[in-house]
Amino acid sequence: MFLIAAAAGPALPDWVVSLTTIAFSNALVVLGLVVLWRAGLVSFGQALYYCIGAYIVALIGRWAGFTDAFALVLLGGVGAGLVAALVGALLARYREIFFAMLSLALSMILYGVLVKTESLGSTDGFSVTTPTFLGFALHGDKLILALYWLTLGIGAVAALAVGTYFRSIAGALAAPIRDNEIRVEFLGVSVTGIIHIKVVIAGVLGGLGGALGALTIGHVDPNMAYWTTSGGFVFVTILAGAGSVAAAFVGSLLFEVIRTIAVDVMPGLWQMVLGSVLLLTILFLPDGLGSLVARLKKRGEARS
Amino acid sequence: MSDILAVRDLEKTFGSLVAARDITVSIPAEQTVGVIGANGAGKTTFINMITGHLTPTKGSILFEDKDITGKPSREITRLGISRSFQVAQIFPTLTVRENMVIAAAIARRSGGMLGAVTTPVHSGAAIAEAEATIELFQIARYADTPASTLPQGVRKLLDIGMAVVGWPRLLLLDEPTSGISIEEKFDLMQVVMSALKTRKITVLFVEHDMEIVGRFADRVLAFYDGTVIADGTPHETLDNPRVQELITGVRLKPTGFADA
Amino acid sequence: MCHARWTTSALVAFAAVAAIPAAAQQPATVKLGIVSFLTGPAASPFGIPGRNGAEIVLEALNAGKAPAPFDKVGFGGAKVEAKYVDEAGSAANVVTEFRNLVQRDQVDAVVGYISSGNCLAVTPVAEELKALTVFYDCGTPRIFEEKARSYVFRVSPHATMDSVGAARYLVAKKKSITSFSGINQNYAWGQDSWRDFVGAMKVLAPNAVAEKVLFPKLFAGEFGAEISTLLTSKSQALHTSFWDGDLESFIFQEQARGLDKRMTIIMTTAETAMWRLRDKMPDGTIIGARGANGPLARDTPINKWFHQIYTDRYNIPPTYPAYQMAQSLLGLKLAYEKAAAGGKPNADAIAAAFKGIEFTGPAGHVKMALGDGHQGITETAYGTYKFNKQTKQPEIVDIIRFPAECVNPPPGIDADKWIAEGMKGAKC
Amino acid sequence: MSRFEVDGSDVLTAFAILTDGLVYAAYLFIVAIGLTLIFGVMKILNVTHGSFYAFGAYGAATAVGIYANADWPAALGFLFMLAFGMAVGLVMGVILERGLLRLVYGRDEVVVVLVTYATFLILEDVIVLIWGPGSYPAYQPLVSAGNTEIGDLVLSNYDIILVALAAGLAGAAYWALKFTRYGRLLTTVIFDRETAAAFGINVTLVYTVTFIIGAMLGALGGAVMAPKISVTLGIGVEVIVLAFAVVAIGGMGSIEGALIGALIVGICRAAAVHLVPQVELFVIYGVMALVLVVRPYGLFVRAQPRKI
Repeated sequence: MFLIAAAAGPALPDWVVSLTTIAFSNALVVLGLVVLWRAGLVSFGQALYYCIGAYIVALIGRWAGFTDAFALVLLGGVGAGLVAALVGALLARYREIFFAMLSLALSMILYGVLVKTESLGSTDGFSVTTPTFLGFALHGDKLILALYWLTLGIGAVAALAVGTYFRSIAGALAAPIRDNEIRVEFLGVSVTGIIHIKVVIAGVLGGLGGALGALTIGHVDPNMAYWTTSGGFVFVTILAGAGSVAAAFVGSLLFEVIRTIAVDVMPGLWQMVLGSVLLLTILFLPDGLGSLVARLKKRGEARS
Repeated sequence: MSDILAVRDLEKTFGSLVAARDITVSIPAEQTVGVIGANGAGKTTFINMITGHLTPTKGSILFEDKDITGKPSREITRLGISRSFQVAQIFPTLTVRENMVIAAAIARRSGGMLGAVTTPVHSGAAIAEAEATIELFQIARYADTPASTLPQGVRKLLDIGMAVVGWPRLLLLDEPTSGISIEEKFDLMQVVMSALKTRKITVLFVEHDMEIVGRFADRVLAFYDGTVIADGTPHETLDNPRVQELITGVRLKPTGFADA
Repeated sequence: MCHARWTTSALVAFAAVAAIPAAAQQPATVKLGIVSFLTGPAASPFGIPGRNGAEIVLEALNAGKAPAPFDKVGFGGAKVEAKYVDEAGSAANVVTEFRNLVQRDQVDAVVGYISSGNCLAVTPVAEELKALTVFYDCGTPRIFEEKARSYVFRVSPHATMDSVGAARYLVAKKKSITSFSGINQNYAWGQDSWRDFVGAMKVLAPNAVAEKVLFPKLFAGEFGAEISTLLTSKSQALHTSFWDGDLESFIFQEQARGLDKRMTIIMTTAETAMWRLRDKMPDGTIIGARGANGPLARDTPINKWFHQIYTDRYNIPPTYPAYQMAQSLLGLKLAYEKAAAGGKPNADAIAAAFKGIEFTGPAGHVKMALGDGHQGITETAYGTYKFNKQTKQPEIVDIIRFPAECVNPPPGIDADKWIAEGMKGAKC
Repeated sequence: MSRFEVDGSDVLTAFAILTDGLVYAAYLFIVAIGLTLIFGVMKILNVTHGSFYAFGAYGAATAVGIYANADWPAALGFLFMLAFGMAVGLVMGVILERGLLRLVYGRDEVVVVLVTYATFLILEDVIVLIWGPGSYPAYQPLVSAGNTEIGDLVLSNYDIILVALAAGLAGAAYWALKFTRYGRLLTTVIFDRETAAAFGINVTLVYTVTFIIGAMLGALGGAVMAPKISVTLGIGVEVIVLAFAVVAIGGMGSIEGALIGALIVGICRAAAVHLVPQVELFVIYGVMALVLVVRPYGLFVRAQPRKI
């Protein structure tokens, strides 16, 4: 999937490439939400890590003048991961709506802090210095393409890593934790521990997504931590479904396409379009696109 | 040889309520111990304390001469004590095989949390272990059924199987036959007990049906009002007048404590 | 394998989307992207008037009905075709939509943006894509102070002018002011407005103290506590850069508790609200319009013309966003025509022509004096609100005008710095 | 929070903090009660609550427009406004519950939250379709209520009415839950829905009625606030998170929790504005995070340990 997309890159018009790049950087955040969702957890504050990743990239560029895209993105992921490890210790004790609410509160606090920091342009935010790639400074469509490939690369690695994780014991414990925590404990595993890990993984992915987003958008602002941003990510998660890793990417892409077409066709009413899409997905495609993919698979196997 | 489990004057109080008091019991390896007593006599409290679900207010629990008093249940499980539940505790959205495989994988994993992340669930060993246990408990034909749709008896067997798949040395069964029709009870216990024998597991099971107790236990503990009032071979215990008066009295007077 | 199938189909979808507009391309016209809030809280006070302003002006231009020197049909004879896009959404959305306009819809120029955040987000992209862009309402001076820009222009003066003008008017009206307070929304616009205002007051009335400094959350809606603190203060004046929702909420709530009887309130953007509030706007309030716009504009023929066509169409007088849009479009038109000597000019040619251009629009004389000829300055004006009981019409009385050089920093110095250093070189 | 910085000597400030806190708390409570009721009974975190608020406000504004032209006595106008707002809530409640939520009962809690989120997005644009993008002033009731001077401080009588209304609402809710048949029914469902169902309570009916009541309360919130605010796009969004915070602090599904939560937030915010304006932005989420850390389920809800 990624290879095809990567190969197609140069053939596509720039605006499609950058749109896809943004979609796929969001997909990383969504992937994190999928990790949580499998264990029955939903975070309404995932924008916290997205925003941290983005600001890390922007601030390093601004203060240290360090601009290597690859390193910056990794730093974004690590930074967000550390924060996740920290707050995860707290979050891991919560479930259901309370997990969602606490993560929401945390992200809103970050939002408040950033709004208060006038030195960083408050809600106006500030622009991200153009990244370099292993020392090469690129411009125009080359830059867009480079970011596109970087995003695809990191996306692919993340997808593989998460896939392996799903097949590990900790990953496989998602459903059991959702089903019956007590049994898990009596099998000899710490549920809190497993959830903590999930929070950290989701945090790292969120950070990576934010970092890539910041580089692609070229601008960061506190809105990246606002609850509506988190809402958007959860939105895509539902659209994609927790079924497969690929769904997260396809889902984000589809979401961006729908949004941009909606804005194009009915500028005044695009929220309504998005809302309806979400609603219809939940009603008629309960397990999201992932399930659709699975169905296609099944049909394919049936035929052969 | 030394006892596998040694419990000394164990006590558990909830506020003013005394759920268990001065319980002192030693169990040698590979013994099968039945536990009888009316509801609220402290049987489950006793098991919950051994498995770390409850922390004793007083007293000590030694497992293979290690003090495990008040340890979290997951640690105790890793030390080699596992349990089954009055209400089968299984993962309804998974199939029987998946239930068993994950239990096996967890039991076999090493390296704590990191191990959990790095080791795949579907390792050959874990699968083999799971299949073996499924065979052992004779639920192979349900292997691919989602646990949520299993008949009561199979749920119980799966529940116990998941406790056994990790080769525990001590197993505590909390009312293995509760919710099972009279007809099935014996066959179920037959399956369970022979399975446990082949694995040389020391067993402590709570049971209301005296015939089953008499049939399967080498030794019987009688609980009343939070403490042990009789301890001996099935015969000794069941013939004990206090036991008959207070617990098995059911037979003598129809409205006994057991139903109260 | 089906993942592949997914991607390919997705890509096909794109190709389709990409193709549609590309096909609908005619060379004879000039394509403009007009971006402004069509949804959300900023739509009714700024976005819609801005869009209406664009609609009405472009119509007049295409009909060749605008007064000289704007009487050429459309842009240099070519009809102007506008595409209106919603500014609402995250920076990511805004940037994406900007790219779509430039690369998918192939517009010749983008005119728009109200939020300073969005202007800052769009600027680097515009520069990178070499896409001619004219910001019409956003206020932050940072755009042209952080870096020299080549393809980005702003005809409307930046927000510093509003705060400095407000301070000058206040001091002119209340020479003996000893204490003032401020209530501004807790986001960039509010913070910047207050910073500039306080700075200007330090220079103009050194012994007046800023007593209460309040920053309620954006769209808080409920200002009871703020009003109480102000009631218990000794201030003679209150500065606010509130707009629309919060502004009206604040006005209703403070009037119910008679705050405006205790102190004079300066509202730097209240002109957008006065036509709706009418007698609910407290008399004696000092009102700004982010420049000599609307009722503060001079009574020139071109202003009469704009005011006329706008009011006829929307039966409400044009507010400052409409003026800013008109000014921006007219400026762009002149630049375009100046560059259009030989056929259709490209972005570089227009940009070169735009640089440092001077013209007189409905809101008065513009000089692209700052940011190396990319940032306009105009005179500004403040006045005092009065609801005329006879005519039942809002009025703005004792207007004071401040020349451009009096309220804008000279070229080459950042606004903050200029104020901090005592507004040196201000020609009043 | 910044409360311990209150300077005892400054009586006026203390008084102002108290009154402002009460007014804000009243506002929060009226906004939150519907949300917590719906959550308590139906376990739905209802994002659409924001739309109820918005529609209530728009409805009220329309009503005010009507009676302002008909120049009725203020009191009558006020009641007409509330009635109109709640009527809007009623209609929406019926449509949403019967037409939509019914379809997703039994689905994952979070999925239902997203259903309401989607509905909220749609309704935001429906507002534009019905009322257009412009804002609606509805100040008449606020003005006609007049004000009261206390020392340097001037209190708006409308705010006093607001506090009274909130108090009345709290009282009514308490009475209804304690002493009416339906109320006791609700309490059972809140306490333990399985048993309730087992006792043959018609849970579906309870749901419908509850949701409608919740919707009407949400709309009422918008209606009473309409005169104080400029009724414009996006007022719903702000309310949602605010109400969520209050409910989370008090404990989801707990009426008294909503009351206490509202009071805490109200007083804290007022104190912040008067004493340390810088922190105003953080107060609500600060309190929320703090409470959740200490009491994961909020002040008035305990987690029941699972029996094995």
